[in-house]
Amino acid sequence: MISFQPTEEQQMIMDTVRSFALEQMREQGHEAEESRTLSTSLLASAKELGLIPANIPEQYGGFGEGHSALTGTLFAEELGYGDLSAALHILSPASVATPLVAFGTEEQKQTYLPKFAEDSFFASAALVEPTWNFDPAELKTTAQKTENGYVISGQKSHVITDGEGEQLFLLYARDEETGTTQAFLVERTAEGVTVGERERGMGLGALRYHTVTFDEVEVPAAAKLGGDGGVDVTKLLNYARVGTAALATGLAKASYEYAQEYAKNREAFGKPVAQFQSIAFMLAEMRIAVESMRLLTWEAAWKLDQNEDATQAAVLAKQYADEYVLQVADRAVQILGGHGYIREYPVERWLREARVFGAVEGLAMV
Amino acid sequence: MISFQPTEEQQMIMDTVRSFALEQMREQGHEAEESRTLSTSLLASAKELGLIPANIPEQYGGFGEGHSALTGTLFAEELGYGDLSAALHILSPASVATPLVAFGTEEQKQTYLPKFAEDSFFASAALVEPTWNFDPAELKTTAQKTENGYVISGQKSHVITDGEGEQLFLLYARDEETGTTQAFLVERTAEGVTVGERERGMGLGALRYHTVTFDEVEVPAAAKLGGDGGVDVTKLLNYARVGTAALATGLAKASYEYAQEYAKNREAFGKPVAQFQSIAFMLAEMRIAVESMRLLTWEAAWKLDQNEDATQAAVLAKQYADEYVLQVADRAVQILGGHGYIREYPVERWLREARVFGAVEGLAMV
Amino acid sequence: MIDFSKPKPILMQEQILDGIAKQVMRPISRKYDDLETTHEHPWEYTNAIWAGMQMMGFGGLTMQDDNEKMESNPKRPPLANQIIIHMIERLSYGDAGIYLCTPGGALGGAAVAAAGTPEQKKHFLARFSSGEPKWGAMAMTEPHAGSDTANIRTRATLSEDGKEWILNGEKIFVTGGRMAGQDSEGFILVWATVDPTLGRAGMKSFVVEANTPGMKVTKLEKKMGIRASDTAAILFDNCRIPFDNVLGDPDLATPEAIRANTSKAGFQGAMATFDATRPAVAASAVGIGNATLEFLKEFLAKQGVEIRYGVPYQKQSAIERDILRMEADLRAAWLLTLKAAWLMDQKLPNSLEASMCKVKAGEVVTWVTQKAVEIMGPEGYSTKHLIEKWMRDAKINDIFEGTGQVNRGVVARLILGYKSTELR
Amino acid sequence: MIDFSKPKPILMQEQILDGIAKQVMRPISRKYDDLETTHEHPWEYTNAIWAGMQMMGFGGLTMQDDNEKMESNPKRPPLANQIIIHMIERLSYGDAGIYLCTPGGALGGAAVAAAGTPEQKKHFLARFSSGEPKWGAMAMTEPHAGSDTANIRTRATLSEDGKEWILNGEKIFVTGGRMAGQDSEGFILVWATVDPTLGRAGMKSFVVEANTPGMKVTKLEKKMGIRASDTAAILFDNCRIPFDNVLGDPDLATPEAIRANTSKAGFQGAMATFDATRPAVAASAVGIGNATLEFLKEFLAKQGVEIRYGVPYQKQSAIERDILRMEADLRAAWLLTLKAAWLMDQKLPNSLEASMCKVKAGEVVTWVTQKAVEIMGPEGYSTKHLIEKWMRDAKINDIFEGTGQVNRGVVARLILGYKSTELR
Repeated sequence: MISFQPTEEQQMIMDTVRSFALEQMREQGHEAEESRTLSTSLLASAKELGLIPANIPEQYGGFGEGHSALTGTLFAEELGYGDLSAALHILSPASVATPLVAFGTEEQKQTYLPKFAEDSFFASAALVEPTWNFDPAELKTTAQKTENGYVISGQKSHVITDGEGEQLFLLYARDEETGTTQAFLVERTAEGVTVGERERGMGLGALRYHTVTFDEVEVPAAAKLGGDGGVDVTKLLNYARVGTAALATGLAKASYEYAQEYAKNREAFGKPVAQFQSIAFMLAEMRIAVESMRLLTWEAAWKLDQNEDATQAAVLAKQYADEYVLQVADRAVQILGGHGYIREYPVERWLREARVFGAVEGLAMV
Repeated sequence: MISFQPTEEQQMIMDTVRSFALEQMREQGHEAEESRTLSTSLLASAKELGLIPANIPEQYGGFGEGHSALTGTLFAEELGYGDLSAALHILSPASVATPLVAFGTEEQKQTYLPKFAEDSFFASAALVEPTWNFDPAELKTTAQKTENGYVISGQKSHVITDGEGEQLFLLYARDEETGTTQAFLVERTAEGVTVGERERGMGLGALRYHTVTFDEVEVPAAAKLGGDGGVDVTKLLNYARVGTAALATGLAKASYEYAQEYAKNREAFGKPVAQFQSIAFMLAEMRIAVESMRLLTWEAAWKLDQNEDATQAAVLAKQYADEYVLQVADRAVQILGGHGYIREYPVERWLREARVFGAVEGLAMV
Repeated sequence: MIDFSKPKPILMQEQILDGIAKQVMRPISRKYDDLETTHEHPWEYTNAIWAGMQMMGFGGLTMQDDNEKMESNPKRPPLANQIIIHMIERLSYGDAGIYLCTPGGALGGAAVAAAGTPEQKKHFLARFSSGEPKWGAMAMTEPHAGSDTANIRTRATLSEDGKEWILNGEKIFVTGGRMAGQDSEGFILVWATVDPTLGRAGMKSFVVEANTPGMKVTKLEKKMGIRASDTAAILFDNCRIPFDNVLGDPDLATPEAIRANTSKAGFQGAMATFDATRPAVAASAVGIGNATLEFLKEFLAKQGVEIRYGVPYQKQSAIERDILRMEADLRAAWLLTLKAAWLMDQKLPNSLEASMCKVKAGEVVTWVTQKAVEIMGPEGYSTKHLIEKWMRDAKINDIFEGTGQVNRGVVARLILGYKSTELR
Repeated sequence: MIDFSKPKPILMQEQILDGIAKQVMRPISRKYDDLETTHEHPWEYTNAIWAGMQMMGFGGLTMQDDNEKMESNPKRPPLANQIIIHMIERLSYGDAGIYLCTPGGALGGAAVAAAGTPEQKKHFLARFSSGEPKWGAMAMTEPHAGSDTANIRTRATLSEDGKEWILNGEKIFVTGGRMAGQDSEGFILVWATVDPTLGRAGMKSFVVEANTPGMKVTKLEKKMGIRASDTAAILFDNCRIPFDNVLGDPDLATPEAIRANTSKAGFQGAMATFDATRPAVAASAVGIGNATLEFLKEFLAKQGVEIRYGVPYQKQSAIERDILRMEADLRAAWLLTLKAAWLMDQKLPNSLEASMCKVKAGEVVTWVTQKAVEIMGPEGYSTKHLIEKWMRDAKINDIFEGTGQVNRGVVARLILGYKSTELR
């Protein structure tokens, strides 16, 4: 039966995360960007939201009834609505936990999933490679099968870290044996792993992400996620697609709402600028964009949860979100005019952040 | 020295053709479309404009000082501003005359150019092929060299005719000997030439154009335009590009002007609809589009006249015109609202015609 | 729970309609497009859909009416509007011009269902479910009042004995006006003012039975597309109709009663109608878009052109990129439409969503069909395929039931909380 | 005769400027972008361009001023505005933020040239051609008056003895305000009202010499892009300037004289300034776009990606299609800009063309740079190339000197023949 009504539980999650987004994430966004540091107290409170434990079954230390991509997108939209740098950091462990829950062997689940409840534990995906036309289906990082396991070599970029501490990577590489993309659990401390300098981009100044080199890193056979069967990387990429599309929806919504409030309060020629069609119609289109980004994302996530083939829906939701988040953020700047170009107002930062969606694949997963 | 000022002579041509366009072409546009017949008196008067003789040197029966693509685009814009079906018919002989002047052997010029002054003479290019992804660089029509000349086989579409009468085709085919696209002068009466049924499209109802089959048509070696050297087909395609871009500019200008007049006179909510930003800003953008289409076309034509490499400029002008003529015509319909959808008003026809530019290459040449 | 699975009644309906679309409508698409000058009625279709509708258990395409029927059965969830938009999508996928010839109340019926009294609904709508096919239509636009509906000049005056309304005025762009007003035992719902000095409050809607003396179809427009459907100009020259034929309580419709009441119920009736009809137009737009995209993809597949999903932009072809955009945009338009219909079925406010889906769908189908012609090149422009027709049919969806601009205005006023005096 | 060949002076200038752009500006682009917090002046560039300008024979980037110099030589055709826009294009191709640090009168100089008396031009503009580098700036925007320039609150009152104007008010978004008002012997051209009851007629512009007591730079904005250039907030607190420093005949600038005259010359002066400055902004936008496109194409060539011209859409890659659109759009923006400048050199009206090129160039450079980042993917987003910076620099061109919306309004009013009371 068709319905656009979240469950009560989902609604509660959305309300909680939205408050967190508005009261805590939004608050620190500007300062975090300028100082290139996320507030540690913010990250600590974020753990209390329980996003990741909610997706981990009880027997592995979580309290979840199972993973739902749809619930994940509801969560991610609110985080994106708060602050994108913080959102990506907060979601980072999910891009290891979700594949573990979906494809991990019993042993892998027992070994790793309980760690996600530990305060000092951090995990992230090592998926993106530093090439302009990055294609997850054709990775340059390779995993060679050896007698005892695999030897992995390659370079990854956009790997999120939590500072200098220990960390678990879910490293994607081309499995030379099967010719498919597979995922491997690799500790930051493993020999051959070098975390390079922190990367910088046009936006996401507060997010700590690095180029990481894997130089003939030896891992045991048990490090291959899903054991012999491996993972269905298409499904994992779809989780990433709906997750980032949801983040984009949140960012677009933030931009739209901010511009709308500004336009209602800013006067020109004797009336609020929102009373001019050129501004009002832009706002109408921004609203339509946000609403449709969300619906496409929901439908793709729902298909994933139904175990239907969701690739087409997820790809379309992602491409649509990539395009419209940029358009909405750009128009928000335009509506603020000169003030939109000034860093005191958040919209210029949101425009810089909005561009990351079309430029870098696979930054987050739900 | 940079200048945007046509010469006095060019200005005179523009004024003359514009009057003809407004007073005669525009007048019969609707009726011609509905009856699928161009007014014969219109076509007769068009000859008096002297477009083609102006490009033919005196010794070959014309009165021109030589061919100028730039002057041609000025001419074509005004024709497109009048009525596109009529414009394409009127320009049709130019797509044979221009290549003859540019590349014809002395003999070819002497044989054919004087005919263009004859009232009953008609000529057209046979370039387009009935394939969805038509590419002039990869023609399917072939010309095989024989002892005495060539045997040509293939099918062409969008070949303009003047009824059932005699007609000269400039037939483009892949010269199997050299692997390049070459042009051949073929009479309609030649054996193996079959003019098929008149074609129909979304627009251009008044224009008579056909699929023409060439079934092992034997032509003498002298039929190959330019003799052994052949033609520089790139240059000819560039003439076609600037010519059609100019036609598109004219059509866009007609749509823009019509919508502007309508918007100034149509009232809603107590004032002309042009006083609403949503309409006024569309008109502003339409004006900018028309102006920039024209400038890109001028520059490409100017480069052609300078014998500079004009391919990039011509391709860009054409692609830009293809896109914007459609946008401008679509917005004209939108501005007229319900009336824009009714055939009594010309804008719906212009929208149907506007789409031909992006869909069919090489319909006209200057 | 957020859920995108189609309910059974819709799945069942879809099978039947898909068959009618492909086997009945498509084969006659070109014929009735060409036959515009004679405006012959597409009986092949009408007979087939009329039979199909009886089979599916609801006769006549009249929106809210069916919801109420359904509600009488508590076991059935409220789906009428969702069913209707699915129906419209599929029939428009068949042929958008012929779809507009579907028997039923159409906009006229929707208006009665939205603003009529229970007796009026029963009295005027029953005809659409049985007997011979009949049509309803709505007459709102006038030569000098397009989007400015508050400026309607058609006048309704009471007869001296107070027993009849007398209509005088001219209406244009009445979709299906000839079918409803002349060729069947249908009716035309006419918007008129009972007193021009009352502005919007004076606006009322009147049911004029087919072939009522004084009502005359004066012209059938020749259009860019949707040519199978008639678009009529209708003249009302001292056209007399019963007092009870004004929608709502007739005693509240007199100028005196309106002055005493100062309600805007009349005009708000029109607005409520839009909440149902705008998603309907959006659904039709999506149907045309889906037909186009399906045809295009099959065409490309035959040419050996593959459309891949999940390939980075840097490796896509221009066509792939565009097709993906077309698909996403169309799907977005559809989901917005679905939500607007779902809200209505839930009896939740949906004016914002109704205008949002209309804006999106009208714009999307326009560009999708225009792009499809471009992709197919000379084949797209030719009348040998239907793509060129679909481009012509598509454009009306960005125009009728409020242009894209009018609906952007509605969306803007609703999100900004402005009255039309503050933002126009 | 329609002609697109660049005149010799422009060709000569281009060689020098291209060298400065590539060898002087590009190597310091990132440095001064990062150094925003300290607002250190890019002397490497200033010294080089200052020398270059002396070499090219015109000192200081002050628009119409140079045209008049040229006119004094009858053998030279009027080219000043064309030269200037070519200069701005090339320097912005180097670095748009650093370009804004070019010594000269800038907008302040342009305003003096457009609205000053011959004596004022001589008096105020001479400084820019010799000695140490100096800067001019224009202060128009206020915290509560952005595009609504007629609503300026900064007040100019006459001193009791009538010998001085006393300015009070606050200006924001003064491009180069610190360089002009504090760091060099330049000036700031300040728009103020001599009597708020007079509306636009009461608006006048005043030359305030650098470091005049009562004028204070209160804040330097941190911006998305063009960070090398300072954007100042300036407070005028009983700032006294000589009576003759009001542009135009000072005797006509008093409230009494204005009332007697009821001319709008003051505000029209501002509008005339825009005729020169909007093409200047458009040229800067095109420069950024050209830098982006050149870099992108070189980058793609290194990756083995070919951009072909003349291939049908059906055979193009997504990137090819986009690059061709970027090129066409940029070229269109440039030709519109060139025409606006050419008209001005011909002393023909160009307000329409000035706003048209501004609309087009502002929009084009925004999308071209945004698209370039997308095409280059992770490399585009990274600070290791300048592409991401160019996207940040680009956006201001759709905002300052009238946003895209303001300029669409200007175009619309001009083509429709409406006054601003009829269309706003």
